[in-house]
Amino acid sequence: MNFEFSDEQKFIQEQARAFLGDKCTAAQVREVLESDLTHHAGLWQQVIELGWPATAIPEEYGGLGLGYLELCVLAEEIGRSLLPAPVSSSIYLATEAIKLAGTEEQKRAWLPRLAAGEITGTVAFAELDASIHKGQVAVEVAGGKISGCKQPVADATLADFAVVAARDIAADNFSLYLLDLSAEGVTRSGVDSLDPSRPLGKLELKQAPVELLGGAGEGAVTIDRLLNGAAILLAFEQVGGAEAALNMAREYTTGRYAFGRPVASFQAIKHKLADMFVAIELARANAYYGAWALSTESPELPLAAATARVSATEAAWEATKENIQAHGGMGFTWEFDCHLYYRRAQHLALLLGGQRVWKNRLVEQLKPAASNSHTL
Amino acid sequence: MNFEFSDEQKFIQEQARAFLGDKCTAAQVREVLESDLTHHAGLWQQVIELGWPATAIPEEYGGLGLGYLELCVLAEEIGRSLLPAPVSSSIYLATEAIKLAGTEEQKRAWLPRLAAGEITGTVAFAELDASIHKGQVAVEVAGGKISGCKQPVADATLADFAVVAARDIAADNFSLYLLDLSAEGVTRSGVDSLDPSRPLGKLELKQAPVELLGGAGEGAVTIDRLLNGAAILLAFEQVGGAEAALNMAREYTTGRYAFGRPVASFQAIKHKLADMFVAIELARANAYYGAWALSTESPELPLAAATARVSATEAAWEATKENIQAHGGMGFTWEFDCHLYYRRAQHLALLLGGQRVWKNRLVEQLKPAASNSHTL
Amino acid sequence: MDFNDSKEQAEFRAEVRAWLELNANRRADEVQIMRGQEGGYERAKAWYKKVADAGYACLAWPKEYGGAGLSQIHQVIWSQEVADFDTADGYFVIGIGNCGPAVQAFAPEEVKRDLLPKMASAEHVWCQLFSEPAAGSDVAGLRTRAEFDGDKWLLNGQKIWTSGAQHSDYGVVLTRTDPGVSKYRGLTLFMIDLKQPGVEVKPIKQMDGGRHFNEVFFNDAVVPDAYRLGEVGGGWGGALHVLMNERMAISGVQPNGFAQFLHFCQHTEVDGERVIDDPVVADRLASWYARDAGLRNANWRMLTAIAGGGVPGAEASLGKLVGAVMNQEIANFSVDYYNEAGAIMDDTVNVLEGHFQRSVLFSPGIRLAGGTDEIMRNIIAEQVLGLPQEPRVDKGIPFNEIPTGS
Amino acid sequence: MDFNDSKEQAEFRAEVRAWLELNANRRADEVQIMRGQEGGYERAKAWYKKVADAGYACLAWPKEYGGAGLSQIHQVIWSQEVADFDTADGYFVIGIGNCGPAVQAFAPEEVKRDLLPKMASAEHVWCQLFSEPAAGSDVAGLRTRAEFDGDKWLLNGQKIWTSGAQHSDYGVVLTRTDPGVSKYRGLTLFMIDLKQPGVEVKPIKQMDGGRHFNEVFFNDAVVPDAYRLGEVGGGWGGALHVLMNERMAISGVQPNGFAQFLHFCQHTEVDGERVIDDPVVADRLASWYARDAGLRNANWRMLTAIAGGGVPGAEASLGKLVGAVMNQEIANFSVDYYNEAGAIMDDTVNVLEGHFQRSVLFSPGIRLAGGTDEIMRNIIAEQVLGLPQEPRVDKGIPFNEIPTGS
Repeated sequence: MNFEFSDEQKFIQEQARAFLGDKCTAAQVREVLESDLTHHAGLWQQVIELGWPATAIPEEYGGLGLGYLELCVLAEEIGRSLLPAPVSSSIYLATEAIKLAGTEEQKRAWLPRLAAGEITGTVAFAELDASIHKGQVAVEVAGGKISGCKQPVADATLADFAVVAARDIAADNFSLYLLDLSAEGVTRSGVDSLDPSRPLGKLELKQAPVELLGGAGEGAVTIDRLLNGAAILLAFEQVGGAEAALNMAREYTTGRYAFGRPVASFQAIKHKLADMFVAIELARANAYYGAWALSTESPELPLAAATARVSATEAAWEATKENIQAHGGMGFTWEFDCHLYYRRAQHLALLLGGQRVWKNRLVEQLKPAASNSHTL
Repeated sequence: MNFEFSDEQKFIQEQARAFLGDKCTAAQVREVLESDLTHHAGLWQQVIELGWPATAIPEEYGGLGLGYLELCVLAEEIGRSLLPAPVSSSIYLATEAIKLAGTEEQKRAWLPRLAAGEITGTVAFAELDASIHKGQVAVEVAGGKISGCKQPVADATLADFAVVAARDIAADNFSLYLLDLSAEGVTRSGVDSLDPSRPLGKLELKQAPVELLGGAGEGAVTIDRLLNGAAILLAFEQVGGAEAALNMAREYTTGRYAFGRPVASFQAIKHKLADMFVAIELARANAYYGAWALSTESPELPLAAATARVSATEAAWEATKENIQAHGGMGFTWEFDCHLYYRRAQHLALLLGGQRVWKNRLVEQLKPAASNSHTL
Repeated sequence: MDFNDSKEQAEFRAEVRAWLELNANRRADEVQIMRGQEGGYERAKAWYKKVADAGYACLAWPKEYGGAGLSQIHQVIWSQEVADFDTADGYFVIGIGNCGPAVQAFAPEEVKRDLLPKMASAEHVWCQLFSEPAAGSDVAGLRTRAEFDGDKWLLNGQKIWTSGAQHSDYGVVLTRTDPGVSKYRGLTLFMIDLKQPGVEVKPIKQMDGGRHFNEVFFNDAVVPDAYRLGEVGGGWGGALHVLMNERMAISGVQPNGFAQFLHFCQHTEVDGERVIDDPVVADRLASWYARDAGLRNANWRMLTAIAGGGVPGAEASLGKLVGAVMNQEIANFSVDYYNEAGAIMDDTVNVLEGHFQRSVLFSPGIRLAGGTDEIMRNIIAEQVLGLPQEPRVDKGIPFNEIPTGS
Repeated sequence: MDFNDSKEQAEFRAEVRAWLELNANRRADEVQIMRGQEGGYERAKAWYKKVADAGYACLAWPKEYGGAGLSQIHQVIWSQEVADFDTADGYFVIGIGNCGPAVQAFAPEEVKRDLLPKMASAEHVWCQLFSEPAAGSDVAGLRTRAEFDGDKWLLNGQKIWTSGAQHSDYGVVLTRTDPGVSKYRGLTLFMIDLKQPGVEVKPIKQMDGGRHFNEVFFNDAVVPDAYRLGEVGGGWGGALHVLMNERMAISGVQPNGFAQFLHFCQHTEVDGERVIDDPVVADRLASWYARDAGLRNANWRMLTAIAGGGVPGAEASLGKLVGAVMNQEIANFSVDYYNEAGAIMDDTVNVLEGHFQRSVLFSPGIRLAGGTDEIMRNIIAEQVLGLPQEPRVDKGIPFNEIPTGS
C-alpha cells in the first residue's frame, strides 16, 4: 500500500519546479497574455528539449517510455507556473489520441515527431451548435473531405495538425480524423480567450482532406477515454495553480498590515485561507487517485477522472477567486498576478466541458445496473 | 408607496409579543415537547380568548374581519415564541380552506365555531405513497365514504375535523372533503415528530362519512391557493423563529468568554452572526412582499408565496443550525433551548412540502409563456 | 402596506414620465448588458444638462444649492422612472450622492452657494478621495498629509481607487493633519480643486482590462482653509457622514447579475431545450431569485423609511454583500453552462454579447470596491448587531507608532 | 503508487480475514444506519476480549504493554478488514488511541507494565478528561485544580463532554496546578482512577435525546504522584501529545453521511423514479461524492505517511471539518427530499429506518465535538499554513487575571 509518487517521480517534479520557477515567471506568462503570441516559443522549445512531450510516448515510437505518473507530476508544475504553451492540446490530447486510436502506421508516422517536438497537435471536438458531450457533431466528412466549423479549438493557429471529431454522412456515425492544418480548405483564426495566455481559435473547413484515426464510428469511445485521461492531467494543473494562488494569498496577507496587524491574523482571512487549503487538499487527493487509475488503466478510471475533475475545478475556482479577495483592491489590478491564476482556472475548467458535464459523468458511474430499489 | 405594516398592525404585533414573551417561554414549549400532550391547552385557550383564530374570518361569520396582514404579524410572534398550539393546522389551513372553498352554508356552519375556538381543524393532504405536490392522491371517496391512510397529519389527534384531499373514484379527479374526526371509520394515532412540540399523526380511514368541500374536482386548485397563503404565514413564523435564534446566539456569545475575550468578538462568530442576519433580512423582506400579495390577492401571489417560502426556510435553517454552533457544546444539550428552534425550523420547512417543491413552484412562475428563445 | 402613490406623487410621476418620453429614449435591451463604454461621459454630461435645465436635478436639495426643494420621495420616483430609459448619470452619483451632503453639512454658506449649483447640474464633476494604497479596508489608516502653511493647506500623498477622478473638477479628500495623535483623531476633511498643478491623476488598469478607477497623487496641492469641511481633527466624523449619505444615494438595487441570468434562462435554448427547463438551473434560479427579490424588497423597506424621513442604517450593507457574491456566482455558473464555448470572449458568439464572460472578470472587483465582503460583515456585526470589536492593537496609540509591518 | 500489499502484509491480511470469518459476523446492512444502541457496551467488551486473546489488540504496541509488537501498517490492515464485520470497539478508541500513547510517553515504567496490558485488552476502559464548562474551544482555560497534599494530589473541579466516562476505570486528566502563572504554563497532566468516592459521573442529555457524553465532578479526588504524566507545569505539552496521537488513532474516514446518502440515491424510488435519476440530486451527489472521495484519498495519503514512519500533521483536521459539515448538509437535504414525511421520526416509515431524521438531530454535535469547525480552521490556518495568531489578550498574564466576563 503506497499512495505516494516514487522518489524518481518526485525528483522529476522537483526538477520541473526548479526549471519553471526560474524560467517561467509571471513575466513570461504576460509576454503571451499581453500580446498576440500563440505561446512562449522559447519556453516551449526548452520544454521539448527537456523531453516533456516525449514523456509518456513508448520508446519504440521515439518517446521516453515513462508513464502517466510522470506526466502528472509535470502537469502539477505546469499548472503552478501557468506555462503559456500548448501542453494540454498537444501532449495530453493530440498525442494521446494517436496513442489510443492510431493504427500502427499512424503511430509510427506521428509519435516520433511529436516526441521530438517537431510538430504540435491539438484536438477539435467542440462546436458552437452541437455538444460533443451529448454525442452531437455537426461537422461532416464525405469522401475523405471535411467541412464545417469547429470552435473553440485551443491552439488552433499554432498547431500543425488537429484530431477532429466529425460525422461520417454515409455511415451516420462519428469518428476521429487527422487533419493537417496547413492543408487546402482549412481557414483558421483566433478568437478571444478568457485566458489569453492560452489562446483559442476556430477552424473553418471546406472540403479539407482528412485521414481516419482509429476505427470508423469509434469517435465517442475514444473521446470518452481521452477526456478521462486529460481530465486527470488537467486536475494536476488545476491543483498546482490553486496551490500557487493560495501561496500568493498567504504571502501577501502575512506581509500586509491593516489596523496595526498583519491582514493574515484576522480570522476572516485565516479561515478563508484554511478553506482554500481544504479544497486543494481534497482535490489533490482525488487527483492522486486519478493518477493511479490512469497509470493502471483501472476500471475505475471513468469515476476517478470525473471525481478528480470535479474537485479540481472547484478548488481552482475557490482558490483563485479568493486569492483576489484576500489581496483586496490590488488583487483586482492588471498589474498584480492574481488574475493570471483566475483566468487560467477558468480556461482549464471549461476546456473539456464544464462542471455540469463532469458531474453527470461522475453520477453515471454511480448508477447501479440493477434496479434493486425501495419505494419511498 | 408604503412597504411597512400600519401602526395598528404593529400594535397588534407588540401586544402579541408582550403576551407570548410573558406566557409562552421555553418552559411552556417544553411542557408539550417533553410529554405526550398534543398542545399547550392553557395557552391555546388564551389565544382563542385573544381572538387570534377569528382574526381573518369575516365579521358575518363571527370573525373579527381583520385581514391577512394582521395574521402575518401574529405569525411572526408565534414563530418567535414557538407557540405549541395548532395555529397552522387550524387557522392558516383548515379555516382558510373553508373560507376559500366552502359553500355559504358550510361557511355559516363552520367559521363561527372556528372563530370562537369551539372547534379546531387540520388538513390531511399528505400520504406516504403519493405526492400531493404532483397531484397524486391515493385515498379514495366513493358514495360519500372515504378510505385510505393520510400521514403525516399535523395535530391529527387533537383536531375536531380535517379537510381531506381524496380521489373521487367515479369522477377520476380529486376534491377536498370535510371529515369529522370523531366519526365512525376514523382511527387516528400519533407518529413521532422531529418537533414534538408540534405533533404529527396519521388517519386510517375505513368508510368514514365525508362531505364535499367546494366544487367537485377542484381539489388541486384550492390546495394550490391554500398552500400559497399558508406559505406566507409560515414564512412569518420562520422569520420570527430565526430572529429569536439569532438573538440567542448574540446574547450567549456576547456573555461567554474564551481566550480572555467575549466569544462574540471573534471574527468567525461575528461573521457567522452577520450571515444569519443577512439571511433573515432577505427572508423578512420577501415575507413582507408575500403579505402584500396575499392581502391584495395579487396575481403575483404564487410567485411571492414561493419566494417567501424559499427564503424563509433557508433563513430558518441557517439561523437555527448556526445558533447551535455559536453556543458550542452547550448548544448540543437538551437543556439549552437551541434545539427547540432547530426542530421547529425543520417542522415548518417540511409542513407544506420541502424546498424542492417550493423551488419548482417558484420557477414555474418564471417560465415565459411564449418561447421567444435564442439558441446557444 | 401598499405600493400606490399618493395623489401628489402620482402627478409628479406622470409629469416626469411625460418629460422623459419627450427627452430620452426607452431602453432597447430587455436587460442591461456589460459592454465597453465609449463616449459615455460626454453623453452623460449632455443628458444631465438637459435634466438640470428642466429642473429635475437633485430634487431633494434646497433650491439655493441648485436643487428643486422637493423630498426624497420625489427623488425616488425620478429614479424609478428614469430606469426605463437609456440614460447615463453614473458619473455624477458619487459627487451628488456623497460629496454633496458633506459640502452641505460642513462648508461655509458662501462656498456652498458658489459650488453646489454647478455640482447639482453636473457642470462640475466631483469625486471622493478616501482610499490609499496602505489604507483600504482600514480607511482611517491613511497617510496623505495636509499641513497648514500660513493661509492655506498643502497636501502630499497618494489616493487610490478614485472613481471618476479623470473627469473630476473637485473632490472631497480625507487627510491626516496630525500623525502624533491616535488614528481616528488626526484626520481632517477638505474639498479640493483638482484642476491644479499639484494634482496628478493616473488611471489604474483593472484585471478585466477596463480603467474605471484612478490613482491620484498630491504634490504640494493647495487647499484654501475655506475648503475645510468641519473641524481640524474632525475628519473621521465627516467621513462617516459621507458614507451614511452614500446609502441614501442608492435609489435602486445594486447590480447583482440576476436580471441577465433570468433573461438567459428564459430566452436561451441549449440542444433544443430551454435553459430554464433544466432542473439544475431551476434549482439555482430559485435560490438566486429569492435573493434578488429579497434585495429588491429590502430596498422597498428602506425607501419606505426614507420616505418617512428616516436615514437608512448600516443594514444597507447587506445589499452590497449579497449582490456582489451572487454576481460572481452567477457569472461563473453561466459561463460553465456554455462548456468549452464559455471561454470565448468574442461578443458575437455568446448569448448576451459575452456579458457573463465579462462579468467573470469584473465581478471580483465588486466584492472589493466600496468595502470588501469582510468589511460589510464587520459593519453588520458591530453596527447592526452590536457585537463587540476585536481587540484593537491600533487603539489609543499615536498613529505614527502603529505597527505597519515595514 | 500502488494499492497492493507487500508479501508479508498480504499474509497478515489473509490471516486476519480468516480469523474474522471464524469469529465475527459480516455486516448485515449495506450501510451503517444510525440507531439507538442498547447493550452495545457489553457486546463490545466481549468482542474485544476475544480480539485480545487472539493477539490482535494494539498491534503496534510493544509486547510488554499488551500489544503485538508489530507496526502501524499492521494496525491499518486490521482496521480495514474489521470494517466489513459487525463488531464494535468504539468504546475503547479514546483510551487506546489517546490515553495509551500518553501513558507510554510519560508514565513510570512500573505503572506502564501494570496498567497498559489491561488497557490494551479493554479489561480496563479509559477516557480523556480535558474539556470543562468554561474551557471548550479554549481548552487551556480549564479550572480544575490539582493541589499537592503531602504524598498525593487532590483534584477539585468539573470536566464535561467526557465520552465513555460512565464505563471508564481510568482517565487521563488535565488540571491546573498553578493559577498564578500564564495559562499554558500552569497545567499538569495525570492519570486518575475513576472508581473512587471523589469522582462522580453524570450523563448529559443531548438535543437528540441520546446520552453519549458526561459531566465528571472531582471532589477531593485522589491521585498518587506516580500517576503524574510528565512534569508539573508541563501538562500542555502532554495534552498536545495526546491530541497528536489522536490523529494516528483515526484509521479510517470519519462518518460524514455519504455512504447512507449514496445508498438512498441508488436504492430508493420516489414516484416511480430512482432518486439518483433526479438531476438536482445528481448535482449534489457529485459534489458530495467528490468530497467523500477526497477524504478517503487524503486518508490513503496519511496512511502512506504513517506506514513510512511519519506522524500525521495538523492537516488531519480537515477530515473532521469537511465531514462534519457535509454530514449535516446531507441530513437536511435528504429529509427535505421526503417532503411532509421528512418530519416523521418513526423508524418503520422512512427509508434507512429514519437514519437521516436522526442525523438531522445528531449532526450539529459532530460539528462541535473534538473541536468546532472554527477551531479546525484555526488549526489549519496556524499550524499548517503558518499564519499569524490573532492578538492575544490572555497571553503572558497570570491565569487568574485573564478576563472571564464574570
